[in-house]
Amino acid sequence: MEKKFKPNIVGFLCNWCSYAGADLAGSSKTDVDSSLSVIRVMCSSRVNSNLVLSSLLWGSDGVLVAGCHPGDCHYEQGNYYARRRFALLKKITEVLKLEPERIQLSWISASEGKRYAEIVNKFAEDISKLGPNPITSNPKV
Amino acid sequence: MNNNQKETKSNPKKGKTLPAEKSIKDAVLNIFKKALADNIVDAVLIPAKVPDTDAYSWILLQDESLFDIADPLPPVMNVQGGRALSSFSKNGELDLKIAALMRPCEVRAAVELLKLHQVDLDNVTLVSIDCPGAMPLRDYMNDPKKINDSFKKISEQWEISESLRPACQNCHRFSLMDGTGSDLHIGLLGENKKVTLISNSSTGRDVMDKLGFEPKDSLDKWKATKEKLVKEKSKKRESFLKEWQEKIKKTDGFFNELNKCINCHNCMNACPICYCQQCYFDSQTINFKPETYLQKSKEKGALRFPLNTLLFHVGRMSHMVLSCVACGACEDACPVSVPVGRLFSMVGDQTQKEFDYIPGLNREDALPLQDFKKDEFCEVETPNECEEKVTEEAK
Amino acid sequence: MKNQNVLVIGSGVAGMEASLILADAGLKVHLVEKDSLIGGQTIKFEEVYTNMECATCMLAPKQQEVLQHDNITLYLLSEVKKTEGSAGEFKVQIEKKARYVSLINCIGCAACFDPCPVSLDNEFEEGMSQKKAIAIACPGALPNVPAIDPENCVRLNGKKKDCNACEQACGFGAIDFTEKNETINLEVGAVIVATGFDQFDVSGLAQFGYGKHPNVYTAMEFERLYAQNGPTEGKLTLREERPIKSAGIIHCIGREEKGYCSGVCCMYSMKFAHFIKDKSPDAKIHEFHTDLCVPGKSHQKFYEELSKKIDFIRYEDIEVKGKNGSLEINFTSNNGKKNAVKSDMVILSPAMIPSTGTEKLAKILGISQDSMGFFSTKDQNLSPIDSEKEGIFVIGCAEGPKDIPDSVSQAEAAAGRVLSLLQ
Amino acid sequence: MNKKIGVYVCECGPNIPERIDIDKVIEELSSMDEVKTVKKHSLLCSNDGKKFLKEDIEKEELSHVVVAACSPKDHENTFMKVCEEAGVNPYLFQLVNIREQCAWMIPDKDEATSKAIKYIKAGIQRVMFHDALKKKELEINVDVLVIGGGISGIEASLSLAGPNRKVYLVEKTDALGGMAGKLSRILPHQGTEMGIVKEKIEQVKNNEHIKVYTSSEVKEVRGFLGNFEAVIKSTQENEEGTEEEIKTGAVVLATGFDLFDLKENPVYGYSENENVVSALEFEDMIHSEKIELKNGKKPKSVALIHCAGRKEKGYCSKVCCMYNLKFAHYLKDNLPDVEVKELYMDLCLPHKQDQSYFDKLKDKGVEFIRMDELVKTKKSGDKIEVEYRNNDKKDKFSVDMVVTSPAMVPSKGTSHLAELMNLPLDESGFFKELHEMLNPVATPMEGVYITGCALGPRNIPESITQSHATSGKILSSLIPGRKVKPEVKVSEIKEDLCTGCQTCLSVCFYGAISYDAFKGVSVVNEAICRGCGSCVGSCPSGAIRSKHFTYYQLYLEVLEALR
Repeated sequence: MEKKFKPNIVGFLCNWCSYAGADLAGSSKTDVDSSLSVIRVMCSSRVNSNLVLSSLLWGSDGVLVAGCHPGDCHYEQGNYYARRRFALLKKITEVLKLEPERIQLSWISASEGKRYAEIVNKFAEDISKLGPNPITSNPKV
Repeated sequence: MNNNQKETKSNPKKGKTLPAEKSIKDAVLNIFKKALADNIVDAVLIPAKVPDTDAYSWILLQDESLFDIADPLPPVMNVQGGRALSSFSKNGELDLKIAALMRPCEVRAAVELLKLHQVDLDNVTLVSIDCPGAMPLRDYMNDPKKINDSFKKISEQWEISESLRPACQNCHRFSLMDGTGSDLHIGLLGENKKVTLISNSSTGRDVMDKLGFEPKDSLDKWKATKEKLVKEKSKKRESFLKEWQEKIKKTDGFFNELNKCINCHNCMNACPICYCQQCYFDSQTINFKPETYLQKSKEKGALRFPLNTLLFHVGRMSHMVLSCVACGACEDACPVSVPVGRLFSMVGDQTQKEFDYIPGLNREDALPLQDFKKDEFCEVETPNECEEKVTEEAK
Repeated sequence: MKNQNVLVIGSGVAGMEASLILADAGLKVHLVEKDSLIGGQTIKFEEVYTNMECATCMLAPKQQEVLQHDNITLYLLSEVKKTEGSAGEFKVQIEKKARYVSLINCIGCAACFDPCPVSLDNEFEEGMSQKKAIAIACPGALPNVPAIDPENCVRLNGKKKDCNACEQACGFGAIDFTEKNETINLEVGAVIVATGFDQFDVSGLAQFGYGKHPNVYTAMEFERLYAQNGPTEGKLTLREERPIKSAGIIHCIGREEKGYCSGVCCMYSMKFAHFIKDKSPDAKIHEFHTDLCVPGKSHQKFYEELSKKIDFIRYEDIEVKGKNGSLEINFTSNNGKKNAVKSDMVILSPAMIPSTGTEKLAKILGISQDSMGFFSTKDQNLSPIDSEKEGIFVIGCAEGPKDIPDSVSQAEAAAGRVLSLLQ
Repeated sequence: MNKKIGVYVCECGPNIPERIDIDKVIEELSSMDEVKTVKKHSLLCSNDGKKFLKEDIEKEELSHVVVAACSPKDHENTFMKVCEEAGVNPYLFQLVNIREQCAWMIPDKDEATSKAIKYIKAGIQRVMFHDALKKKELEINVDVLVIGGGISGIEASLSLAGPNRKVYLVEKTDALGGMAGKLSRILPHQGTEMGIVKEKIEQVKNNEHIKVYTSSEVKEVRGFLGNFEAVIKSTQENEEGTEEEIKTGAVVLATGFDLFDLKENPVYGYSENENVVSALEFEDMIHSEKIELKNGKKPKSVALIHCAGRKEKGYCSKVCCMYNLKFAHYLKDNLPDVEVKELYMDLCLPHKQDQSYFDKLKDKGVEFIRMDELVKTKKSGDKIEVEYRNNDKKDKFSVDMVVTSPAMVPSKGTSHLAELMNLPLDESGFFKELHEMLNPVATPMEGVYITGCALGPRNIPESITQSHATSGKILSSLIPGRKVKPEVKVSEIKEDLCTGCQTCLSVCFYGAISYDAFKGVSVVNEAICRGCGSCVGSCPSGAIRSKHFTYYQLYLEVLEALR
């Protein structure tokens, strides 16, 4: 690695809370690490293992799933299901040692622009420390 | 169903012991012959040896005379019983009373498929049987005679033999216990030259009454022997899990195991829980324009084909592993001997613990991903918000 | 009533709800707001009891709807000056103050704030932070367009006639110093009054030491202190930036003076305790209350949960003293015993009172106020939102203290009454 | 590729150029062969910006449009309208957020620029696979079914019924009026005589647009906003089984409450003391103007006990305090020398006029005693001994008569009805509102509304208000002659892939999905679906497609992100 490794992170944000939170981070001119690419979905419950795993196995170095805080879901219950699906995925990657720290679930509300920045920057930092996703750089896969 | 559930948890006190002078097989078959003769059931779903071949298969038997090809405990698990049951009962109600004789893992699969609306059990009496395990399909096909003999020996002595399928060597749910949602169970352990019929649900009790089998014989001996064997096999399972955790302690540990995979998806086709019409990972949704792949191979230096092997396995895992009954059908079906069954049941073990769920145990338990609590899994949230408690109590 | 126009006064949660329902029904809604932004008091809250939902997330979609709805005309910085006529044919005169910033051209980039030479207290933040003479109330305020405060802008108050710092900074020609106040005349069929509430002024009550001791806060100050988009960006500290180790929350401030229970203070006071516990779990918290008013399905459970973590004290009388840098709360509890606790912070939960201008508006609309100063209604029991004057409805806290759900219910009810009269 | 995509980059004045090298962006994108044209504009959302956009779309005869500008929250609708005016289906458009989530949060200009390019490319990839979604329009029925003939149901019916709107009012008992009909006076300040309720009942009966069904229940309700079908069944012995099927556009549940059974807890001494009466029984006494003990004598002392069942049920019923004050007033006014004690836990007087009503009582010499807990209520001679605990000390007194105020609990039919219509209940067994704060009378099922004590304890004014609220909701969503336009970005099932496992049914909060047993597949009712995609996330077969957020569209975004 000649120059500092810059990770490629995919972030699935729910339309109502987290995406709005990201907007607020922007409109209040908060610096946010550019390694994360935002993909907007209506609800975190739309994001299942298919989306997270594909992203991971097609080369992203980290995947963030963000939604409304528990109890705040615009669709009442979506994020509770999202959390269960994520918990399963997290466990699988743990057991198989597929670097579980590369996937993250966070709750970010529409008023938490600052929190959005903090979470993304921290995540990007952690991933940079981890280095590139071995799963994808590994010719065996 | 409600009392059914209670009973699967409680352990039955007494059973009905039946003589087996001629052979265990005979004694077992007699139960079903009687059930059919007395019109307690209209048909029996049971493994059978295809005449004039070495092949085994399932038959839905209505003609008594065919019982002689039936075999309650074949040396191999050619098709997972749950799958067999689903294949004819999934579309619409079954108005035929059926007794299905299956291995405990097959019964558990059937119960999971019930929750997934892939079987109809309303008219089905699930009968499980103490299972000595089964032999690897490939070994059997190579030398049926030899394998038959060694299986005979193994099943008589209940030996945890290296020549059994790995899934069976490590199986601690081979008999009636928490983890078997059957209505009736046939105990072979303990007494020799005897089989014991045990009711495990109101449906089961009902059938026993109709058969005129009053459960008054003690189960102590059966239980004692069973428990002993369970301990032994549980220990075996423990060490198997440890061993595999060792094997997969580095990131590439897992795909080293998968390297041989030729993406034939036999594992998925053999799996009783994989019930989809078409597997998501066979669908067009994950096929893209050539340039995408050229791009990728450029980035990585080389791109491996067939594509998405790892995605398929981990993805399939994320779809079914919470219902995995560790039957080993997948591994049996793998042409290149990927230890896929062991991998899946290892993951199954730990994920199911996470959700405090035992597949096939309780027909009333909701499937983990169809349910939620408001206040749970805070440990998977970042930042970890375990302190933040929702005031409403869990749903 | 044939006229399909409706005037809604006040754009708080009640005013917005009523406007949206009527607008969806195809009526033309004229929404008058005296402030430069919409959302009322609720948008000042970080979270609302009992489900602790984020108020901004909850309301932002509603605010956007109001701003984008074809059937809603919004008059910001505006007040009703005159009304005449009767149900079905009210003639209304509105005075709209100049904003000096174009709602159409401005895109809310905030480039104009820094250059502005004038700093002043931000009353939206209860004076706990500074803003410029051209500013938005808080991040995320909607519409996200600043307004110029003519009293303080040196250009407009004539102190520095040639100042055009903001104009310079604006890339959109959105600043217009020549904008004038205008008078708008409308004809509407019905009027919905949703002017909300204010907070009882606690500085009159010496025993609580508000104003004397910096760490005695009012409820609304605390709401902003906790808010992510507030002056401290949600960081809970005392004025001198010390973390909070102990806090006393005193209910029923001004209840005696006012002669009524505001119905919501108990709950939001408990919400505060929940907040503090949340941020600093080992903080020691006392809730000083008289009767606990926790009506509502989930409220008592919330209280029971909380009472495991903090102390509830039933007081008969109470006083806040400064004691070497910290505060001391002296109280007599209902068993007659005198006692005292030290506390870093004291939060006062004051009664809700009619919003300023209620009296003036009552005169303008020709409707009366009750003994407590809120707008009075025809029959407390059977037409709880009809004013004595046909065609004028009173909703939300303008009618009396109440919580968000009850305000929303009344808003929807007012819409219901109007639409029902129309069919 | 015969698609003609136009990309428009908005500078948003200085905001975007400051942080993003727009010319570089344009250069990069022009090289893509899917793209027909790339242009920039200083402010697309301005009037001349919109004009420019419309004209250029027409001039270039574009099939798809991508705008790179601000957050969709700001101007997605604006530009969708422009597309529509320019003859491009508004869903063949994608707004790429390069302001808030790019220019404004990435300080380094090169980084921001390449980020913007990524985002826009993703938008281009995505938009090519958008479907030209069309808004559907559904005919609606504007009539309303009101279940429950108490004050809430009556009020709702009266404000809903009109020349163009029929109301079907179903009451399970043989008379309208409900609980309120049993009360002597409505609170507060005893002003309102209950004659009013009778009047309202008359108004209902005389209203040609309201059809009343007494001694009837609703056996079945199916459908969605604007299109409900219900079966009303008579429960009268003589005409057993008479059923009527009706069609309506909305349903209002006003099923009221029942009272906590005082026999449940011996401390209230209800069953063993004939002179311990429930609040409702006391209301009857007031009605008949006979406040008497069982032995016919007038009581010399009466204890009014609040909060019966509050601890058991876990909530405060809100209204008991006030009607106990009403009782005290009545006693003092009618038996001047009677001694009255009020035994309460917390005085709950949440409405502005409540406290003055309470203050007046003090002048009449009513004794208020606070308790933490009622210990027992037992017979002693011909008196009743009441023992209670306050703080740590116990105390007791004796009176001739005890009036006990039981908590309000969900009415009997509630859970059955909830099951019938698959509506959620809260922990206490009352109906659950769609949103505790902002949607207090709505339910997950659009077109089904709830009012009054079916939602939990509340007083009459609040119930009436909520009834008007439900009519507000209904009158604004069901307008004669108007069609309803359901959300178009909804889920759809690919039948050939669906295996009928019904996982999607279990995760859909709105009950938008049903199972077609004949075909063996799930079916989405697009009129109910809100498009959250939870079902899509739950389907292992990938048999559910969320329009405008399909797997493929999202994957393309992912792939671009990973370039």
